[in-house]
Amino acid sequence: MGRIVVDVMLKPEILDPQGQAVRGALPRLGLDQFTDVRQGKRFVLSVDGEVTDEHLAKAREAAETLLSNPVIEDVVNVHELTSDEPEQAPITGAGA
Amino acid sequence: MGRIVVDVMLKPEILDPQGQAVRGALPRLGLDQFTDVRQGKRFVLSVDGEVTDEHLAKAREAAETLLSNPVIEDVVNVHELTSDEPEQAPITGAGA
Amino acid sequence: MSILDTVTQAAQTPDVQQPWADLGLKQDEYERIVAILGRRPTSAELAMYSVMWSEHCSYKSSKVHLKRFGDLPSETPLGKTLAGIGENAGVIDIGQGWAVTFKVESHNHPSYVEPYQGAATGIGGIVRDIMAMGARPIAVMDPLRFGAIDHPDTARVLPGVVRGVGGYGNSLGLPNIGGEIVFDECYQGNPLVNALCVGSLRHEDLHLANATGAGNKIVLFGAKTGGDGIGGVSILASETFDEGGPAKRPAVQVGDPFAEKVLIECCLDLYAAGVVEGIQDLGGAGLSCATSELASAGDGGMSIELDRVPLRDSTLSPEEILMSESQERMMAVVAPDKLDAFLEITGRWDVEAAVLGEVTEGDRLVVTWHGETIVDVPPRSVAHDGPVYERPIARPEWLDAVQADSSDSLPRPSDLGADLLALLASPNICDKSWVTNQYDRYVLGNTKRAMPHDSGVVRVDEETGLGVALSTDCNGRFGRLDPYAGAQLALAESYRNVATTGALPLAVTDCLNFGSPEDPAVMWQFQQAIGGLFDACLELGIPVTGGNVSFYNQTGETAIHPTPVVGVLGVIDDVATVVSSGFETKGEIVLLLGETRDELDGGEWAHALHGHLGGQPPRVDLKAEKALADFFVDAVRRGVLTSSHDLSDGGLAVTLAESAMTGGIGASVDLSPVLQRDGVDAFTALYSESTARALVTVRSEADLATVAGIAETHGVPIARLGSTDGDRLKVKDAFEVGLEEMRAAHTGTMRQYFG
Amino acid sequence: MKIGVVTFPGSLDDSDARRAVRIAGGEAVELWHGDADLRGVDAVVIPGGFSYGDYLRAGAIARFAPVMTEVITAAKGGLPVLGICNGFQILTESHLLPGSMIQNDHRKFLCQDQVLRVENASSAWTNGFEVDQEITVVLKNQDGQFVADEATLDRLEGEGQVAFRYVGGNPNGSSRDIAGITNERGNVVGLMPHPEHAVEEGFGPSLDGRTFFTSVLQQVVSA
Ligand SMILES: Nc1ncnc2c1ncn2[C@@H]1O[C@H](COP(=O)(O)OP(=O)(O)O)[C@@H](O)[C@H]1O
Ligand SMILES: [Mg+2]
Repeated sequence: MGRIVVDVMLKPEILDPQGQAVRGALPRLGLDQFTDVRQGKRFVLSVDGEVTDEHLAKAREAAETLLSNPVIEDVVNVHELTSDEPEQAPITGAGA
Repeated sequence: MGRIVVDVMLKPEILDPQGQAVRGALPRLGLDQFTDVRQGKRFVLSVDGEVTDEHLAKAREAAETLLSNPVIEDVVNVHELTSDEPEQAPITGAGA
Repeated sequence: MSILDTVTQAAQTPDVQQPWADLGLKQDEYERIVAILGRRPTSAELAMYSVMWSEHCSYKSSKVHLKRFGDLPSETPLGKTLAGIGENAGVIDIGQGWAVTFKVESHNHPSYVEPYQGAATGIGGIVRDIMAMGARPIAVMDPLRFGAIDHPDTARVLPGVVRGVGGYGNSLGLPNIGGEIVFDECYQGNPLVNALCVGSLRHEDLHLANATGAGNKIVLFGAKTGGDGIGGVSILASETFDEGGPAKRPAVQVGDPFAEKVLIECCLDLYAAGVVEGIQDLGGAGLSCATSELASAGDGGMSIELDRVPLRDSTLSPEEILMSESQERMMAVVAPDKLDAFLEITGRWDVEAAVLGEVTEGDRLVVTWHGETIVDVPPRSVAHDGPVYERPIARPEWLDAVQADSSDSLPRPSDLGADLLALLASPNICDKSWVTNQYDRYVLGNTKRAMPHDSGVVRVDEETGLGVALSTDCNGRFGRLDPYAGAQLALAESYRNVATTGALPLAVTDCLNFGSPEDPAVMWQFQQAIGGLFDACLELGIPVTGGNVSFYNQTGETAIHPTPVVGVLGVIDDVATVVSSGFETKGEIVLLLGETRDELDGGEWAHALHGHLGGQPPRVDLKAEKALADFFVDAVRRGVLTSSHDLSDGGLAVTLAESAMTGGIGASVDLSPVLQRDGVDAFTALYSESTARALVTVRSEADLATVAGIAETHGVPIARLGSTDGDRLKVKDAFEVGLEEMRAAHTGTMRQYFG
Repeated sequence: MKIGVVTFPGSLDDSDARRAVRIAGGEAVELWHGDADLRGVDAVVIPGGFSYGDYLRAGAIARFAPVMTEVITAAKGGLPVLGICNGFQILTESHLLPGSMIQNDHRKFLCQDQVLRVENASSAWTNGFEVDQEITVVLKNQDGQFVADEATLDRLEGEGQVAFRYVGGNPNGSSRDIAGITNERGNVVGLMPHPEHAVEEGFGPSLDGRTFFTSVLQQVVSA
């Protein structure tokens, strides 16, 4: 099974209340080195078998038509999720 | 200015209403090659100057304490956003 | 690097070409600005004038007509209005030291572009208007209109708008207590998203938008300013930028309801602490509007250091900062000795506040940017002395043909019950809980009545139960057949919806949604509608205290139906006395109030079952509406009614069905008293949309006698139809349908189209 | 008897919770998110709303407020704490209660009158009910789907920590129809529906919500 990642972020000029809320909370955890936070969406699309160029083209189409709202969002990324990315082994979340 | 990406996904065993809705809508757009869709969150944290290991460590801490809830989510990715990633030039959204 | 266009420079370079046309100004308007200033405007001044003199802000096409509302007596049946047209929202005395303020506004075009954010910021904007009067917002309503229910674009627009209204309103903790959802092809390219907010205050808390007292500080507080909603003004910015041009400016505003909720609580704390002299919300035209309106309503001038505005985007030019429509911001006038207390309160709520300048002795609005003067204008010339147009008016040629095409020729149904089921399932009458269940109607704990009742009722004072009832209504089809009558019918329905609760109707707000004012036929419709509203308010003795005009609702050459949405507010001494619109128990006596005539033109039966629109709308009878309202005030106060529901879309048949479904109890009725008295047939009795009618129930013969007495006092015709019982609606000699069958028809439609 | 009601930026049903406390005969005390001080209250209600906009995850940011540090310590010491809706979400984010909430399975905000079955009538906030009693309160939320891993769900059921279940259809996809739970000790209760909107004649679907508040007042008196 192959997987494709699509990342969508609010356009830089659009207000991001979500990112702002996170930005405001971080210093309370003693994390004050972050000057800005933006929050977007990450989609992982699965396909049967290997990821082909055709799959990627379709994913791009999905990204632009359904997964993002071009009035306020940009698709910043469409790429195959390769197994050497850390993704496969979550770096946290072992416990609960 | 440096930037760090944190990706958070719902744990595989947790139902993802948002992803399912996307999954259900794709075929209606003639996109039927995707067998599964999961939707997660992507955070972009900015720092002044270059991204250091210390920044990355703090970003990981933020990811694990605030940006994700280990009961339902996994942090799948914390990495510097390097300029050769497509991010810098949105692939859509020129107009609007 | 930007080159600053200062006042000095403007005086020295009179011949610089300025993009006034791109900013929507006409040549003569530009020349007037030059005449006012005695020189060419700076680019910042040009930006201010262009946006403040736009149709939206200056009401240049509607002003001459709207003026009429000012001629209405400014008294409500309870006394003087505390603030009227011209303020952010009208304020009405409701007794016991309490006042309420309410207003409806449109956010039509933004909601078509980006349904979620358009609707969300529509709610946000109207709530700030209410806050600006010194009130606590206590409820919202959302009159909405969409294209055909089965059009693919409706599937995009409606769910987004509803999520936006809910997403913003729910997050503010304001109950949604009513609204409308109307489908009609005429709104296909122009959905109407209107939003109403009502707030309450003690008389002494009334605040007005004026900047008085030289030396008082001008404080901007709330969200940071970004490049939102700048639109055409970016052209100016690009002129003043050397290289690279300005960053892209978003076409849509994005709302942050959390910021607004905090702003509400912060404002209320500021008012309670007595640290605010004057206050204004920031909405359309942003700082340009707030500064010029505050200064122009005040007694002096104002000076502003624009570089003190907290920015979200550091690349914004001064022109853009003046224009930005960033949401969730307010501007206050604060006495210097109260500034610390003011800032302490904003600090407690984590609300950013910046002192931008102060009220000055002079009579100029002066804006500086890094020490250089970029605006120096008489504030009134920006805020109030905009152009005024007497647009050409012409009665549309098509109207005679439309009025001649009555519904008389449509085939009458052989099965009256089948038509009821079809009507119950039709888009405009079907159950709207798919929408209204996405709205919080309980928050604040004062909601006595909300959906699906005729009006929303909220308690204002917990001690006494004093409260208000509100409804918004408009049938645009009636407006198309006759805009004068259409506006009166909208008012009559809203008035009646409020009256059925037993509330005394006090005041009107309106949102006049029309096509292009440059089309003489549209202007005629507009003038007619205003005339209709004016005459009706005069006769009913209630003032128009505020509202909004939305023009250019059209696709190509085709305008929407004239849609003057009318909101009526009534007061009720104790909300506990309000009864349900559903049947309460079995064995009660069912009564019809009012007279039925053969009036099906423009009604829901002709529309939904035959796609027909022609003829003359139902006759307006304001005396009868007033008599009905007086009846309800008495009857509800005396506690003799067990339910009440007005008759409107779909007539008696639909009202009976709704009361039965809401209450979960059927009824057996016999129409013969109505048929004999009013000389109509059963079909007409069931589906005619004659006005000034309502359905009520009473518990006993004794109560019936009381009710009959009250009806006689007020001259309201009354007919005994039958009684509540069982789980079917039985209309003698006409039809019988089960509650379940009706429910299935009624509740299936929205789910079928929207999931 | 003093019951504290916490106000965060974005709390919405705090005045309603205070009204419910008063109607039940208690004294309502306002607690401010920024103060690390419980002002000597005998119990705490964390009300509904959208604290900090709920933009990240419902309740995620509120958990780090100074007042929550105090609430967490006191709750571990046995102080009765009731989390309603957003309050429930804050309690799970604070790990005072297990599981978490995700978006409703239908992805819409849903406001409706909701029937619940009482499953635990011995906690600090439910001891005035009978087991299997059905009550009607108001449900209104966007992120109301309770989730937890199977082991946790089994444990909650096994230990009697499921306090309420939805009746008449699951409105949001919550695991095993769970509407509310308690901690092991029974002093901390969280539920998604809103009992504070069912306390006053004519302003809610029933008066069933009062029992939450009378329960805790009763318990505090007898403790
Ligand atoms: N967009 C909406 N928002 C909130 N409530 C709505 C909306 N649309 C309709 N409603 C409510 O649904 C009920 C039925 O609407 P409608 O049939 O138009 O009422 P009426 O004919 O009495 O004016 C009313 O309570 C109305 O307030
Ligand atoms: Mg009605």
